[in-house]
Amino acid sequence: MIEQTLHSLSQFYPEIAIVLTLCVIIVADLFTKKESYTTGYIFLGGLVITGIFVVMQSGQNESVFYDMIAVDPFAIFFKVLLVLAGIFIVFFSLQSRELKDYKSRIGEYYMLLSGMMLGMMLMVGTTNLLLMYLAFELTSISSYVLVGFTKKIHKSAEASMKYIVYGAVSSGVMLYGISLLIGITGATDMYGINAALVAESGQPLILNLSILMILVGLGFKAAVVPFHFWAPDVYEGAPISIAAILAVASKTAALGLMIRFFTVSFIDADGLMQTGVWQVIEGIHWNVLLAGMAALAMIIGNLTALMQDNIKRMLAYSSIAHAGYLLMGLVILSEEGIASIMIYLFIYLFMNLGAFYVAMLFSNKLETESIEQYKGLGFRAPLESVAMTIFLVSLTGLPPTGGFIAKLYLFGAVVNAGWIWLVAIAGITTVISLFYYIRVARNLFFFKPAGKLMPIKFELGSKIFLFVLLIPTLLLGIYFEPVLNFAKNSIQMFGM
Amino acid sequence: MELTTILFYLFSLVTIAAAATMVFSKNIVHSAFALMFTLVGVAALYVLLYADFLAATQLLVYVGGILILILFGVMLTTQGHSFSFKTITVNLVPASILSIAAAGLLIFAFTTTDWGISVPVEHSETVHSLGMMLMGDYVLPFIIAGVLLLIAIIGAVVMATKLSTTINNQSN
Amino acid sequence: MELSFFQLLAEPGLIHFLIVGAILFSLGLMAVLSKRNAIMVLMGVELILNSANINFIAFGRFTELSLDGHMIGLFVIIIAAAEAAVALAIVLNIYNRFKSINLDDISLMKG
Amino acid sequence: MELQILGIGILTWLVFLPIVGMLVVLLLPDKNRNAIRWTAAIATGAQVVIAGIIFALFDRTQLGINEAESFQFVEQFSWITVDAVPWVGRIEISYFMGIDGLSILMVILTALIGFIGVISSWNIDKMVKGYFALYLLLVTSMMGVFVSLDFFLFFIFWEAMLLPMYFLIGIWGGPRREYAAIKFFLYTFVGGILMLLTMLALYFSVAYTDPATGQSVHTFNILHMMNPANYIEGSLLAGIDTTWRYVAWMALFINFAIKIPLFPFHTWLPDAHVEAPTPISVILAGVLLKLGAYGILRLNFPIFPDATLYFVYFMAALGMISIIYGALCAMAQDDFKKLIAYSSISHMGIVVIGIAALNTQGMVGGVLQMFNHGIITAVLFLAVGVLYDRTHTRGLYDFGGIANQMPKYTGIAMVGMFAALGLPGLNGFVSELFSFLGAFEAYKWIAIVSVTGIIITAGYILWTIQRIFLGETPEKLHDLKDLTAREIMMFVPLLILIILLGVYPSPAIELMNTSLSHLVEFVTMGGS
Amino acid sequence: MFTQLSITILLLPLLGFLLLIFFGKRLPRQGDWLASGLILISLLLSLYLLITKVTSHSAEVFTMTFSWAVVGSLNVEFGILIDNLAAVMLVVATLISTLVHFFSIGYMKEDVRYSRYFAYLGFFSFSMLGIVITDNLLLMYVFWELVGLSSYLLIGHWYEKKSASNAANKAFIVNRIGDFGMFIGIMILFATFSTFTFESIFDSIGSGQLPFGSHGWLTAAGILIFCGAVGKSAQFPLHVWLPDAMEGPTPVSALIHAATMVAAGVYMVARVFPMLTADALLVIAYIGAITALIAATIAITQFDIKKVLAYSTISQLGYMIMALGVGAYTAGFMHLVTHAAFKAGLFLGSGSVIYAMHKVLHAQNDHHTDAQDIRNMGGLKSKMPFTYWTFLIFTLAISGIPFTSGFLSKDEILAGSFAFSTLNGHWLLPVIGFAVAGLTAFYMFRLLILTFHGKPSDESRIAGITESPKVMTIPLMILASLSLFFFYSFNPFGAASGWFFGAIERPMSMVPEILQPATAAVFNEALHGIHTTAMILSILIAAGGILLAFAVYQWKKISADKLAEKAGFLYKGAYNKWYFDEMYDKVFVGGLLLLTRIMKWFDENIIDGIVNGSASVMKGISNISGWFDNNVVDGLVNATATSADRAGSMLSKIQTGKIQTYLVYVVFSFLALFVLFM
Repeated sequence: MIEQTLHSLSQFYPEIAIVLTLCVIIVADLFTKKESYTTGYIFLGGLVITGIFVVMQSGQNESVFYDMIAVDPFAIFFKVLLVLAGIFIVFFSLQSRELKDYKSRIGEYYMLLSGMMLGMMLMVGTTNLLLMYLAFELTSISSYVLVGFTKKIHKSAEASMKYIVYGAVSSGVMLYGISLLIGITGATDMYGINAALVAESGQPLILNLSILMILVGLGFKAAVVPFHFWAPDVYEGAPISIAAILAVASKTAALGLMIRFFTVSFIDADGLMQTGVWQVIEGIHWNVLLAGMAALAMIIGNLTALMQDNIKRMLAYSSIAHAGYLLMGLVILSEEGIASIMIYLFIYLFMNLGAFYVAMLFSNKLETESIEQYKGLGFRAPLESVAMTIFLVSLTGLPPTGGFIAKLYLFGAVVNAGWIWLVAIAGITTVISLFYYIRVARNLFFFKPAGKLMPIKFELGSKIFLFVLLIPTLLLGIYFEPVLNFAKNSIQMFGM
Repeated sequence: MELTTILFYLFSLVTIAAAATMVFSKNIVHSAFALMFTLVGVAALYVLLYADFLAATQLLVYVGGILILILFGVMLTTQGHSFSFKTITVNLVPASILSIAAAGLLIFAFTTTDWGISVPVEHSETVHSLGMMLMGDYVLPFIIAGVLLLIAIIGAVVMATKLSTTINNQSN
Repeated sequence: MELSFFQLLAEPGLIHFLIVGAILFSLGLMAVLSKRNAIMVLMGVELILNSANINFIAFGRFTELSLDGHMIGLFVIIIAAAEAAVALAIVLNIYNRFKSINLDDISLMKG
Repeated sequence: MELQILGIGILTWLVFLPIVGMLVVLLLPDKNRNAIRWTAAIATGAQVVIAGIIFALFDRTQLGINEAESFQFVEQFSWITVDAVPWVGRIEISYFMGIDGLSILMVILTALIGFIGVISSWNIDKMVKGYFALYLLLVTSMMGVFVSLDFFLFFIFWEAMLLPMYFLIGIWGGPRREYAAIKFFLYTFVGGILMLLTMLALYFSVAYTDPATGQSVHTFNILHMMNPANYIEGSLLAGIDTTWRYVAWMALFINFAIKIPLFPFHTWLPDAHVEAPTPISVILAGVLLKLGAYGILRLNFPIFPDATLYFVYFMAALGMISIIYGALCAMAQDDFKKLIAYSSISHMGIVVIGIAALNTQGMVGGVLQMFNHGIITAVLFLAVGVLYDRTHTRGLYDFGGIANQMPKYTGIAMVGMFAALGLPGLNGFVSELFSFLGAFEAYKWIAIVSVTGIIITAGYILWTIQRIFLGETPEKLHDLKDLTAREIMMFVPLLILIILLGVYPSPAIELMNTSLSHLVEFVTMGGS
Repeated sequence: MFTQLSITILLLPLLGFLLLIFFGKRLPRQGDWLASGLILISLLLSLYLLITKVTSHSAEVFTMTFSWAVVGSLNVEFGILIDNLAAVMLVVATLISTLVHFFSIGYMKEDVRYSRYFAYLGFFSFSMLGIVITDNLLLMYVFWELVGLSSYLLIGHWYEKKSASNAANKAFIVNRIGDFGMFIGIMILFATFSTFTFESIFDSIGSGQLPFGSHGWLTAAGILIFCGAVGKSAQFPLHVWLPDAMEGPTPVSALIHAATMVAAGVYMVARVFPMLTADALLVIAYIGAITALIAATIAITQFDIKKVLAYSTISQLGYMIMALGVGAYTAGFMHLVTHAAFKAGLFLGSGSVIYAMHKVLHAQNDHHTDAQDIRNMGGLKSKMPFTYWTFLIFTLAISGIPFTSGFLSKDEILAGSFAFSTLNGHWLLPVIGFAVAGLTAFYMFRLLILTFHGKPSDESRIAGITESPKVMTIPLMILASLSLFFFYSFNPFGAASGWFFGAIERPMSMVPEILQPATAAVFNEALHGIHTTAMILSILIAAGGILLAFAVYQWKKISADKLAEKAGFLYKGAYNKWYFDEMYDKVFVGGLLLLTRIMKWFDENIIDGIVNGSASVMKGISNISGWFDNNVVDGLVNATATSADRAGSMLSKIQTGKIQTYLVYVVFSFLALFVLFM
């Protein structure tokens, strides 16, 4: 028993590293109240170490802590994404203007961030419903606070309020759903559930009910229509760095959890592996359900984004739409789909963070997040504007940017699976998305700057970091073999 | 008609009635106290389900902790004028329709479902085995819960306490 | 099980507890959806959590999911506590900003 | 055949030289405008040289089209390879470029027009750096489309044209530039999505078995898509004359029809042309429109011969409508540039009925017409630009009697216009002749109706000449300067080509004769 | 040897054109000597060619071909074909061209674009010769268009005049319409025989191949190709451009619009004669006859000296076409040659008159009097003797008076038509023929009398008028001599015995028997019978016409106005050219412009409208629901945009910002989804 625990601990270094980072930050925070960077760098270091541990884990494929959590390629892929996102977010936070006013609290900021990271890393690994709920809550609670971290700002406070109410209710519903699922199957982990369902699945009604209730929670985290309503307001209110991490990291984690939960629990294990195409348990057509949600997400997300003037809000809707695109990969019930989701997420990380980053740079200098206010910036901040354009074009999915590759593989998988109507919707909505993305570029470039305005000076560091995000976005557009291989080798989940 | 049956109905009645009062009462303080009765009733139900430890925890944590917290919240967020204890309701109609629908749906589902009923071994008391499990199968959740509480405390502190340094207080 | 309605009433089984839970759940939902006061909404959430908990315990009692149910219930209570603490802190912050905890006064951001 | 410079294939040089130029431009300081211009000029000029080399070395007897080994200057190496994935077999995207009789003329055209565009951009002085960077990017992507034989590569280049064009029109364009830019972007982007979906469907339907490893490989290689044997049993596009094949053909066709632009899909063109700055109009009309017809020949025809045979009549009908319709619309215009824009619709219609004839004369005529029209409209748009620079108006009624003020200019513009009018002895006539001959053999009445177009064309061209060059000169035009040396320099090569190909077209025809005959045979055989 | 020679003849004028267009301004005397010299050389060469050809190799046909383009398996060849027809035509073209060159040196000096003018003349000669010597339809079409171009350029030589540039456009476009038919004809032949050269086409027809296997298509092909001639030779209904073409300089009118280019149509019909079926020929004959009549009637009523000549030209061309139609092949072609001489003479003569008038009017700087209106002339006989006497000869020739060349050819034509009617009772043709002969004599003498005889309407105006310079009068004399009979046949009353009829023979018809016209043998047979009657008749009618003219205009026995009164609407109609121009303007030009405007409207509203169609629909919806906001790409009126835009605004209204509303949505959509997917 104890050696089992010890062995498990040996497979658990990344999480441990995060927890230790948390503790170090707490301690350090006591001594370094005055200046605001130490804790940030500590957290950065912690993340790097965590990253190293994650990479060292690669190739592992087992389940630890009494089948509570799996350490498998799938989880590792997502952990890599999460750690990357975390590292970028630290850079964001170090440069963020909004956080400057909260120097004295910056320590707590990073503590909460590390808590969030831990929660997300557990989410992508967990195979146990209780742990799933726990990780979920850990992530949520820390992000509630982070959203409201700039508490003096009304919008921020409101955002955190909305977020927590919405989140509490969703997680409550999800918990209720979990209780039903556990009750009907009598198992608390996904393998058990799957086994029980494969054995006999006579209860579609109650199962669908519980699945839907759980989806309320998961959908809330991933901001999928129709559980997305919080996203725009929260993104708008939150500090940009937090909005970014919500849009990228917690969406990624939620999708990882969703994929694992559905594929492990509700896949009929018989029709597996030969073709890499699965089939659902008799009577529970959750993939149809997800297809509907995906379609809704694409349509509503893209259409509503047309109307937004606040860049964060626009990006919020775009991220809702992207969640829709991503879900398509899960709908088609094939490893190909999963792989394309992973490719998409990998590329999405860079391009979306990039967009947020440029938005942050502008808001740092101009104190505005309104797209209308961007007019003429192309002449005052050429590099940043060009970068912004590239990121947005990539989000639209035009070659030769990474976004195109992401969409290519996703659409390809869907076409191959024969869900033509879905991919048709995806195509049309992509065209629509063009408008709000290109509108930013248009405001940047098509207008002479009002009056005689000086060019804006940006720090060298920011420019370098911009390239760190820009180069992958472009490079992945023309050379993406590594990502393909990475994703291909990472689709393997423990117990499948 | 055995005692347990009677008790069950009694307690569930108390619970539900209290909950209903909590929901429909106009005065938030009343609601708070109604909530207390609900929680106690739930604890009693736990006892009926042979979950003594859970019942105890329920009383301690909820009644002793959360409820007090909530009352503090009530006090801190109202300037003592009694009228402001009043809580107005919004979108009543959709809310009631939806919740009734939910209830109906759930109850229908429960009654039509065939739960694999099996009466397992009766634990005289659960504390010991729970403790064992906590150190065994559930050690990871146990640790994580610890972290969670830590994070929660930090978060609460961040949110609740005033900022020490003076900052330009933009109110947009 | 072929039981008449009264017999069904007679011995409280799993379903009875589930139904109690369901009622609590919908009441909680009601509170969440209809009460303007943030704290009332939080109470509603607590109700929902409790209803879920009742389910867990009941399943623990009547199915082979014996003590695991209790275990989960335990953790749920802990989480509920944590959540409530943070939530109330946030409510306080809101109150300091808006001088009100009426949820639909708090809608600067929309559209 | 293989030809390398510094170990890098000549086509790679051809395609990516402008990119190199672009990087240099980006590194140059903003102030140093002439350096920027000269870099652009050198980059594109080098392209012309390389195109010349290719023209010289090109072997006129190779078939091309669907036979990999008979393509020339081929460069093929694996680009993305993900081996043995359980669910799709091997994934393969290759960097596959080559030239055959179908593409060589287009390559030459692109190089030439690109170079001349730079010359005519000389007097642009708003954000010179950005302008030339985008311009060079545009040239690269156009050239890339013409030489790439891998659908993925093709698509990348194809879509890469959108943004530069969008900004070139949107930033340097006329008053309603935003509208024009977004309209262009929208139309082409919709087409792009259609093509993307078709490409994916093809990709998953086609798999060839690698002789080396014997495993089945999914590939974007266009040539493999032309071989019916490569289609996986029961895949979406397998078989002959299936509904899905028709749908796929249609999707591709619409995409290309938007670019050509063919009758109902043409409304972006007049706006784009009118608003775009002169060099960009030249590029648009000179090269971009050709991409549409080229795409049809390179993809629709050989990949879906069955669907082609099924739709070809419809295609010819659209071509006919475009001819008449464009000509009539052109006649009604008061704006010089808009008039030429509509005339291009009419002339591209001739291309379409030519290639829709599915016989060698028509095919040769069509492709030749692509080339000739590219050159002729280039001359015309440059002519408009010259006038616009001097008078800042394009209204046909604002001019008159320019022949006295600017004799050189008049002479040059007249040659261009008579070529557009299809006057024998100038290149326009030759290609129209063969297109119509071919079309007439295939469908009498469509051809006969289309030929009436040449009367209307004569009408509006002569009317334009009269309104601009003849008659009394209005007061405000009395001090017009005649062409400068730079301007003459950009006209001369085009004029030489116009007359040369008009008198003796064989040099151009023999380039493509073999390939196109083979294409015709291939398609009419139903792709076997 | 003949072919090389002909190529040299062809290229010399082109050389002149190139030299003048590029260096014209820099050359001494702006290079007129160069142009004239070159054309003179080619005249001499072609004379040499004609003589040797006719004397020594009369029967032979010389060809030379080279490959122009290889398309697919088919090899498009261009080539040269020299037979007597071509040889004669070469001389005609070069001769007239040379004379006009020299005449122009005098007529055009002080012109602003002097060198340009000569360049264009050279270009015209080049393209005209091209038509003559080519051996295939395609190349003929090419040069066909090129002469069209040069005529366009020359008509528009004084392009500052709106009327000039209009006339130029009219000429080109009307010709284009004819060429359209010709082009389709070529396409039909090519689609069947996949060749353009004449003899291979004739051979394959002779071997029984038919276009699309039907006689109908063969006839159609013939008629369609003839359409080219209709345009070029200004036949009804496309004759309207020629009178306007008189806006060009007078020598140009003489060269292009009287002697050579307009005759090209006739030449072309002669070339393709073997493939014309009887029906096609009949159509041709009638077109010719109608043209001749209409033009003659109009000519009577005109007062502009050049207009009169223009219409007479049309009418004479009608004669030639009719002649070919009825099968009087040689007669028709001979009339082409003779007409070239005397009509060029007439034009140059009128040119010298106009030149003189201009000079004198200019001297009195009188700018409103029309120098071309014969009512302003009169009594010039004494002032310009050379011009008068030559003019008289030409007039006699065109009226068909014995001892002139005109008599020979015209008499043959009339006889031919007569014979034709006897063969297959189309009596209308000879009737028209003879009538037109009378009319011609009448209006030509009217012109002569009004211009040179009698009293001028204003004595003082023409007081100072003088004879034109030598460089202008000498060409007149040359032409005058060429208008006499002995150049063509030593027997003034029978052309048939002359060398011309010996050299030019009607070719065998290649079409299937049933479609063939009466063979040459049969035709000549019939001809013999009625030849003398026809001759006498024609002489009488011509004389009658002349007498009438004298009666009306010289001795004023009959008042012209009275006649006009009598004729009534006939006069009015003829005076207004039978309203052809008005009708075309109304119907075709107007219709086309209307159509274009409709199209433009259609394009800007409907096509875009369809794209924006759904926009309006969405607009309706959104107006009902009352929200609509436009902050997508500004001013982008576009379906996807507007509709998406509005949908977006509706959706964003859902986002009320009230958290509990969101929760309601959540629970609702939860239940909804459950119901949907359960």
